[in-house]
Amino acid sequence: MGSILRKVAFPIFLIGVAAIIVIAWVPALLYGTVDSMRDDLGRFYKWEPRGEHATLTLDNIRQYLEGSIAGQSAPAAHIRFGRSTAAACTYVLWLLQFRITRDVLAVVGVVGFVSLFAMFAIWWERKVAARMQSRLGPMRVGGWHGWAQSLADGIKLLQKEDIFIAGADPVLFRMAAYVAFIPALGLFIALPFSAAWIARDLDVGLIFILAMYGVGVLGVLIAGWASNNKWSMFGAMREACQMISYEIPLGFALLVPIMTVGTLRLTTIGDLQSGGFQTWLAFRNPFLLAAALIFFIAALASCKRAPFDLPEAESELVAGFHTEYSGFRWALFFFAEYAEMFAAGALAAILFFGAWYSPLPAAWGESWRHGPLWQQALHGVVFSGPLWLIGKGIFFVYVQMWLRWTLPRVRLDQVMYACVQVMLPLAMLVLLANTFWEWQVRDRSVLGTVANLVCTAVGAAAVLAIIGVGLYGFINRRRLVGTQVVKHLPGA
Amino acid sequence: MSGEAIAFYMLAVLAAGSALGCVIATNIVRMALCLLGTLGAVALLYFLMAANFLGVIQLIVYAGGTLILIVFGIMVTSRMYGEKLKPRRSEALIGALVVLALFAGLVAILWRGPWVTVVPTEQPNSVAAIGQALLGTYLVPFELASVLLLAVMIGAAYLAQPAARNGRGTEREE
Amino acid sequence: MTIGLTHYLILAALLFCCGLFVMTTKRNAVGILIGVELVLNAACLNLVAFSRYRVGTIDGQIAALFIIVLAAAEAAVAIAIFVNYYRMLATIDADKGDELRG
Amino acid sequence: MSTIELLLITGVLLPLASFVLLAFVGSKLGKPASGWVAVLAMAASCVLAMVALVQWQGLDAAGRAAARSAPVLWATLGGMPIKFGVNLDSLTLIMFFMVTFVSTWIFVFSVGYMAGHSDEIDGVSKFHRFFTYLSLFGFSMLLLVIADSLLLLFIAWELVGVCSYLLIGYYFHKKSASDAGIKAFVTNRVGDFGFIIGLGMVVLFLGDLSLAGAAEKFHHEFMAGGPLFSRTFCGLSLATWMGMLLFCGAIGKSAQFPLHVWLPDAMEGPTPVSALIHAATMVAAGVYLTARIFVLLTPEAQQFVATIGCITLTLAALVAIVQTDIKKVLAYSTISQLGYMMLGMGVGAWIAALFHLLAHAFFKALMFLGSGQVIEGCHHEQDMRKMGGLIRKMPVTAVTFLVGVLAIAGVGIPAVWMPGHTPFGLGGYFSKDEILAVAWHRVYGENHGENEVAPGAEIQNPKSRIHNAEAAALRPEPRTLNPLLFWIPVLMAYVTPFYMMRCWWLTFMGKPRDHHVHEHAHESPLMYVPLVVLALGTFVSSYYLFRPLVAAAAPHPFLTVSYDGAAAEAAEAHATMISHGAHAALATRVGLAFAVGFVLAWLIYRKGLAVGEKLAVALKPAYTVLVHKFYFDELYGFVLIGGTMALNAISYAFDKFVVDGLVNLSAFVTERLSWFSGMIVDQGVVDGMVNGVGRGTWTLGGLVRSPQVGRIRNYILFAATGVAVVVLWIAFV
Repeated sequence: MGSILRKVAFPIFLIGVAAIIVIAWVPALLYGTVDSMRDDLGRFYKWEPRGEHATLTLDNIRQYLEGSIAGQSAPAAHIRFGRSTAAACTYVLWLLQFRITRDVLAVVGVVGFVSLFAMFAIWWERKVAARMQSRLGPMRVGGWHGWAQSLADGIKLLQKEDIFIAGADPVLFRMAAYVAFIPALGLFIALPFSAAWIARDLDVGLIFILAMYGVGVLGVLIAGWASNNKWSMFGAMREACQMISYEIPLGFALLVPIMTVGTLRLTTIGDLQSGGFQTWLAFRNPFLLAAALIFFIAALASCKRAPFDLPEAESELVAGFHTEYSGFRWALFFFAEYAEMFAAGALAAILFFGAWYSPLPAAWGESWRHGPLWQQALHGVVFSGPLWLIGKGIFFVYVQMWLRWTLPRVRLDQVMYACVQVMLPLAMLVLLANTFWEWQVRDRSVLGTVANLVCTAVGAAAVLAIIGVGLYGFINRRRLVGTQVVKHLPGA
Repeated sequence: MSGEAIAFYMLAVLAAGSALGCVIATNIVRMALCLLGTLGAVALLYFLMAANFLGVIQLIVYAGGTLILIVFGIMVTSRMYGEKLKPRRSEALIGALVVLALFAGLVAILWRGPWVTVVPTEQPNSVAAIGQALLGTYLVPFELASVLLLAVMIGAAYLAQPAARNGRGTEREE
Repeated sequence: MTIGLTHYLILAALLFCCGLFVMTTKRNAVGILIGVELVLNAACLNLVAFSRYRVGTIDGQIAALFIIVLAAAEAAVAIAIFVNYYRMLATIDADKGDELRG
Repeated sequence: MSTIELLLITGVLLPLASFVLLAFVGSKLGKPASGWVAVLAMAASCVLAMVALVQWQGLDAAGRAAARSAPVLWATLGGMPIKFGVNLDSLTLIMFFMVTFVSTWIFVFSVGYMAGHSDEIDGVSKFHRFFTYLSLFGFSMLLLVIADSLLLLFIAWELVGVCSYLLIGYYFHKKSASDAGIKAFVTNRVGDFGFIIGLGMVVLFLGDLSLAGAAEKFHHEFMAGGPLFSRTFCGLSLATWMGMLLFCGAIGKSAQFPLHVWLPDAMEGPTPVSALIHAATMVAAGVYLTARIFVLLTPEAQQFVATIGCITLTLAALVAIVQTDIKKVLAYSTISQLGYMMLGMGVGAWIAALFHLLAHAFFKALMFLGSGQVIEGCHHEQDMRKMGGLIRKMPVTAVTFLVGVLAIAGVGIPAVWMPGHTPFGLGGYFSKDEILAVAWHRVYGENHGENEVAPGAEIQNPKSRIHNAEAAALRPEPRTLNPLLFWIPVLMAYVTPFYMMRCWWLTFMGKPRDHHVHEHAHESPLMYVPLVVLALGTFVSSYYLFRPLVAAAAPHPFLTVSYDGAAAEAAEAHATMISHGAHAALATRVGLAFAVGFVLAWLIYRKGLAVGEKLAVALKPAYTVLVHKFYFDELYGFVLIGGTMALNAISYAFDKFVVDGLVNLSAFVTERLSWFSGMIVDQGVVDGMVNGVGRGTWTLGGLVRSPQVGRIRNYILFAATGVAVVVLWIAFV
C-alpha cells in the first residue's frame, strides 16, 4: 500500500494542481462567453443591451448558442459548444450574467485560493526551513515530499478542542480571530490576479489593500488583549507599534510608483508593464528599484515576518498574541498571515515587477489571445495570466521565508530605529528624487534610457543569479543536504 | 428592491447595530470593536455613494490608524478586571431621555422636509478630482491641516513623554 | 422606494445620537473619545450624503476628508492627554478629573 | 530651462543638500568633516555661479532674453496663479556670485573659528549644528536672490530670518544670546507684518505676485488711474502705502530706523555669523528687496525710503563713535552703511545703492572676519580698550583690516586729478560717492529736460518712448529733494572714516593696554587665508567689475519688457554721466572726507584712550546720549512694555469704575425700587412668596451647581440638552 502510494503521490499532486487551474479557468471562460454574447447579440439581433442591467433570457442564450453551432454568428470567445454541452451550459451562462453570481464565485474563489495557498505555504515553509538546516522536513504524508502534510494538519486542527481560557474576555477572544482573518481576505477583493481576474476593479485599489493591512492589526491587538495574558499583551502592543510605524515608509514607497504612473487602479498599473522585462516599473529608474526594496522590507514588517516577527517572538513571548489560541482559531491567524504574505508579494509584483505579464512583451502574443482555446491557454502560460502573478507572488513569499530562516530577529528598539531613522528618510528621499526624475528626465531621453537599461541589467542579473544558485543547489543537492538524510532523498 | 437598497439596509443595520453596541457595551475594548463595525459600515456606505476614495481613507486612517491608537490607549490605561466604570442610573436615564428626544426631533425634521435633491452623477475619476480640489480650491485648508498635523505630532510627543523630561530640569525621576 | 438623502440623514442622526449618548454616559475617558468618533462619523456621513444627493459636487467629500484628518489628530492628542491623566490620577475615570486645578 | 537657470538652481540646491545631509548625519561626521561638507557645497555653488556669470557675460541681449524661461505654475490660489521661477538678470547673477563667494570664504573661516570653541552641550558637540544652520542659510539666501515672485521671496525671507534667529542664539545657554535671538526675531516680525500687509495689497490690487507681473500691473493701474492711485489714506495714495508697507520688511531685515535695535545685539552670535549674515548678505537682503520692488515705489514712497535711510545712517554713525566693543562698532557701521544704501534707493540711485551693497559685502565681511580673528586670538576679548598694538602679533589681520577700513572710508583718488577722468579707488569710494552724487543731482542738478530725467531715459525701445511721459510724471525730478538728504549724509561721510580709523587704531596700533590679552594673541592660517582673499576681493570689487553688471540690470521705470539691453545701456550711460559730473562737484566737498576723518582719529587716539576719555567728559551730555544709543532700547521698553501695562491699567480702571459702577447703579436702583414696592405691598404675602422663590432658587441652584464641578460628561449632557430643545422646537413648534 505504502509503495503504491509513493508511486502515485507525485502524479496525484500534479493532477491536483492542474485540476485547480482548470476549475478556475472554466468559469473565467464562461464569463468571457457571456460578455461577448451580450455584445454579439447586440450586434446581430439589433438587441440593445441597456448597460449592465440588461439581462439575457434563457431563450436568448439558447438561440445564440444554436446560431453559434450552425456557424451563423461569430463564435463567442472562440468556444464551440456541442449540442449536449450547449443545453447544459445555457443555465450556467444565464446565471453567470448576474453580478451577484460573479461576486459569489469570486468570494468562493478567493477563500479557496487563500486556504489552498496557506496550506501550500505552510508545507513549503517547513520544507524551506528544513532544507536551510540540512534536513528534509515533512516527507511521509501523501507520499511525494509529504505534500499532504498541511492537509493532515488542517484536519487535525479542525477536530482539536477549541480551548477557551477562563480569564479571557469571552466575546473578544472569539471575535479576534475573525477580525484578523476577514481583512486578510478582504485584501483579495481588490487584488487583481490579471487584468480580468479581479473581484472588484476599484479605482482606489492600492489604498484599499493598504487599508486592509491596517485593519488586520486590530484583530491581533484584540487577541492580545482578550487573552488576558501578559505575553500576549506585549505581543499585541509590539504589533501595534510596528504596524503603525511601518505603514508610513510603506505608504511612501507606494507613492513612488503611484506618482510615476498616476493612478491607484491596480489593473492600470499592471497593464503599463506589459511591454516586457525592461518596462517593469522597478527597472524604469533607480529610485523605483529602491522603492521596491523599501516596500518589500516594510511589507515584511507589516506581515510580522522575521526578522520583524516580534509580536510572536517564540523565544521571548512564547508565541505572542496567539499564545492562548488553539485549534481552528489558531489556524485562522495563520491563514491570515499567509494570505497577507502572498498579498505583499503579489503587490510587489503588480507594482514593480511586471504584474501578471511574463518578461516577454505581451504584444508578441496578441494573436494567440484571440485564437482557439489551446492558443489562449498557451498565451496564459507564456505571456500573461494569473499563473504569472501567482508565480511571482510565490517567489516573493519564498524570499520572505528565506529571510526568516536566515536572519536573526531584531530587538524592538532596532525595529523602530530602522523604521523612523532609516527607512522613513530613505523613502522620503526616494520619493523626492523620483519626483524630480519624472519631472525633468523624460522617458525617451538619453539619461532615462540609460537608467532603464542599467536597472534592467541589474534586475536581470539578480534573476539569473537566483536561478543559477538554485540550479547549483539542485545539482549538488546530495552533497549539500547532509550525510544523515541523503539516503532518504527521493530516488535514493 | 434594488441591489443598492439591499446593500444600504444591510450596512445601515450594521452601522446602527454597532453604534448601539457601543452604547450598550460596558467593556471598553468591546466598545472599540463596535466602533470598528460602525467605521467599516460607514466606509462601505461611502463606497455605496461612489465616494470610493473617502471610503478607503476612512478605512486606512480611521480603522487602521485612529482606532488602533484608541485601542492602544485603552491598553495603556485600562485593566481587564479593574473597577467597572458605570454611570449612575439617574445620569444614564437623563442622558437617554435627552438623546431620545433629540433623535425624535431630528427624525421629525428629516422626515418632514422635502429635500431638493439632484440626480447623483458618477465622477469619471473622483480620485483625480479630489486631488485637484485639494491642491486647488482647498489648498489653504490643506496646508493648514498639514501644519496642524505637525503641531499635533509635536504636541502629542511632548505630552506623552515621561514626566521628568517635561520640565527644563535634567534630573530623572521614576 | 429608492435610497435617497433622507435614508442617509436618518442613519447619520442615529449614529449621532448614539455617539452623544456614549459621550454623556461613559465614565471611561477613552469611551468619551469613542463617542466623539461616532459623532464625527455621523457628520461625515451627512456631508457625503448632501454632496451626493443635494449638491452633486465633491466638496462634501473634501470636507469629510478634512474631518477624518482632524479626527486622527484629535485622537492622537486625546490619547496623549489620557496617558498623562492616567499617570497623574492613576485612573481613567473622567469624573475623577473634577478638581479643575493642576 | 536654460543652462544658466539650471546652474543657478543647482547652486541653490547644493547648500540644501548639505543642510539635509548635515541635519541627518552631521553628528556622525564629527568636528572638522561636517564643516568641510558645508564648505564644499558652498564652494561648488560658487563655481557654478562663476560659470553662470561667465556664460551670461557672453550673451547678447537677445540671448539673455532667451535664457529666461517661463515660471512654473505651483498652485492656484483663489483663481490667482502662483508661479515660481528664476528671476534671471545681471543683478541676480552678481548677487548670487557675491553671496556664494563671500559665504564660501566665511565658511572656511568658520571651520577654523569654531574648531577652537568648546561647544559641547550635555556632552554632545554642536559643531555640526552650526554648519547645518549655515547651509540652510546659504540655501535660503540664494533662494531669495533668484526668487522671481514676491511670495517665493517672502518664503526665503522668512527662512533667512529663522536661520538668523538660530545662529544668533547659537550659544543658547547664554541668556544674552538667546535673548538677542528672540529680539532679532520679534523685531523682524514687526517689519514683516508690514511686509505681509503690503503683499496683501499687491494681491488685492495687482493680483499678481510675480515681480515682473506686479510691475506691469502697477503700470497699467497707473495709466488707468485705478483705485491704487485714485484712493488715498491719510493723504497718501494707496500705491504709496503699498510701497511703504513692502519697504517695512526691508526696514526690519536691514535694521533701519526704527527697527535697527536688533542688529547690535545680534553680535552675540558667533563672529562668522555676524560677518556673513549680519553684515554681508542677509541684512543686505532688505536693500535687495527694495531694489526688486523699486518699480512699485511712488515718489512719496521713495522719499520715505530716503528719509529712513538718512536717519538710520546718521544715528548709527554717531553711536559708532563711542562704542568700545569691536563688534558693536562694526555692527553700527553696518547699519550706517545700510542707511546709505537705502538713501541711495530712495533718491533713485538704484545702481549706486546696489553697487554699494556689493562692495560693502566684501569689505564688511572682511572686517568682521578680522574682528573674529582678533577676538579668537585674544581669547574672546571684545573690548577695544583692552587691545592695542596687535599689529605686531597679527600682521596679516591688521593689514587686511586696514584695507577694509580704507574701503569703507572711501579712499580713492578723485577723478578730477586723474588724466581723462579715470577714477581710481577702493570700493566704497565709488559706491558711496555715487550715492551722494545722485543725491546732489537731485538737489542741485540741472534739469536736462524731460527725457533725461530718470535713469534709462534715452531708451531706443519704442515702447519705452511711449511711457516716458508718464515715467517722468511719476519719477522725481532734479531740484525736488530736500537738501538735508544730501548734506547730512555728506557730513556723516566725514564721521565714517573717523570711527573706523578709531577702531583700527585702538585695536592694532599704539601700545598694548592689557598684557595678558596681548601675550596670547596669535593668528591661525585657516582664518587668515579668507581674510587675504576677501581683501583682494575688496580691491577687485570696484568700479570695473561690479558696477557694469549692476547697471545692466537697472530697471526702466514701469518698463517690464526688458530689464537688460537697450534700457540698461541707456540707464548706465545716464548714471555714469551723473556720477562723473557730480564727482567733480563733490570732490572738493566729500573727496577728502576720509583724510579729515583719519587725521582726526589719529590725533585723538594715537596716545591711547586718554584724549578720548577727556573728550567724553568734556562732551558729557552728547556722550551719554550716544553711549545709550539714543535711548532706543529704553524707549521701546517704556513704550511697548509700559504701554501694554498702561493699557492693562486703563482696561482695569474702566472695568472697575465704569462697568462696575453701572452694575452697582442698576443694583442700587433695583434695590431701592424693591424696597419701595415692599413697603407698599403686604409684607407677609410678599415675604412668603419671596421666601418660596428664594428657597426654590436655592434648591435649583444646588441642583444646577452639583454637576457643575468639572465633569466633562455633564457639560456634554447640557450641551446635548440645549441642542435637543432647539431641535424639538424646530420640529414640533
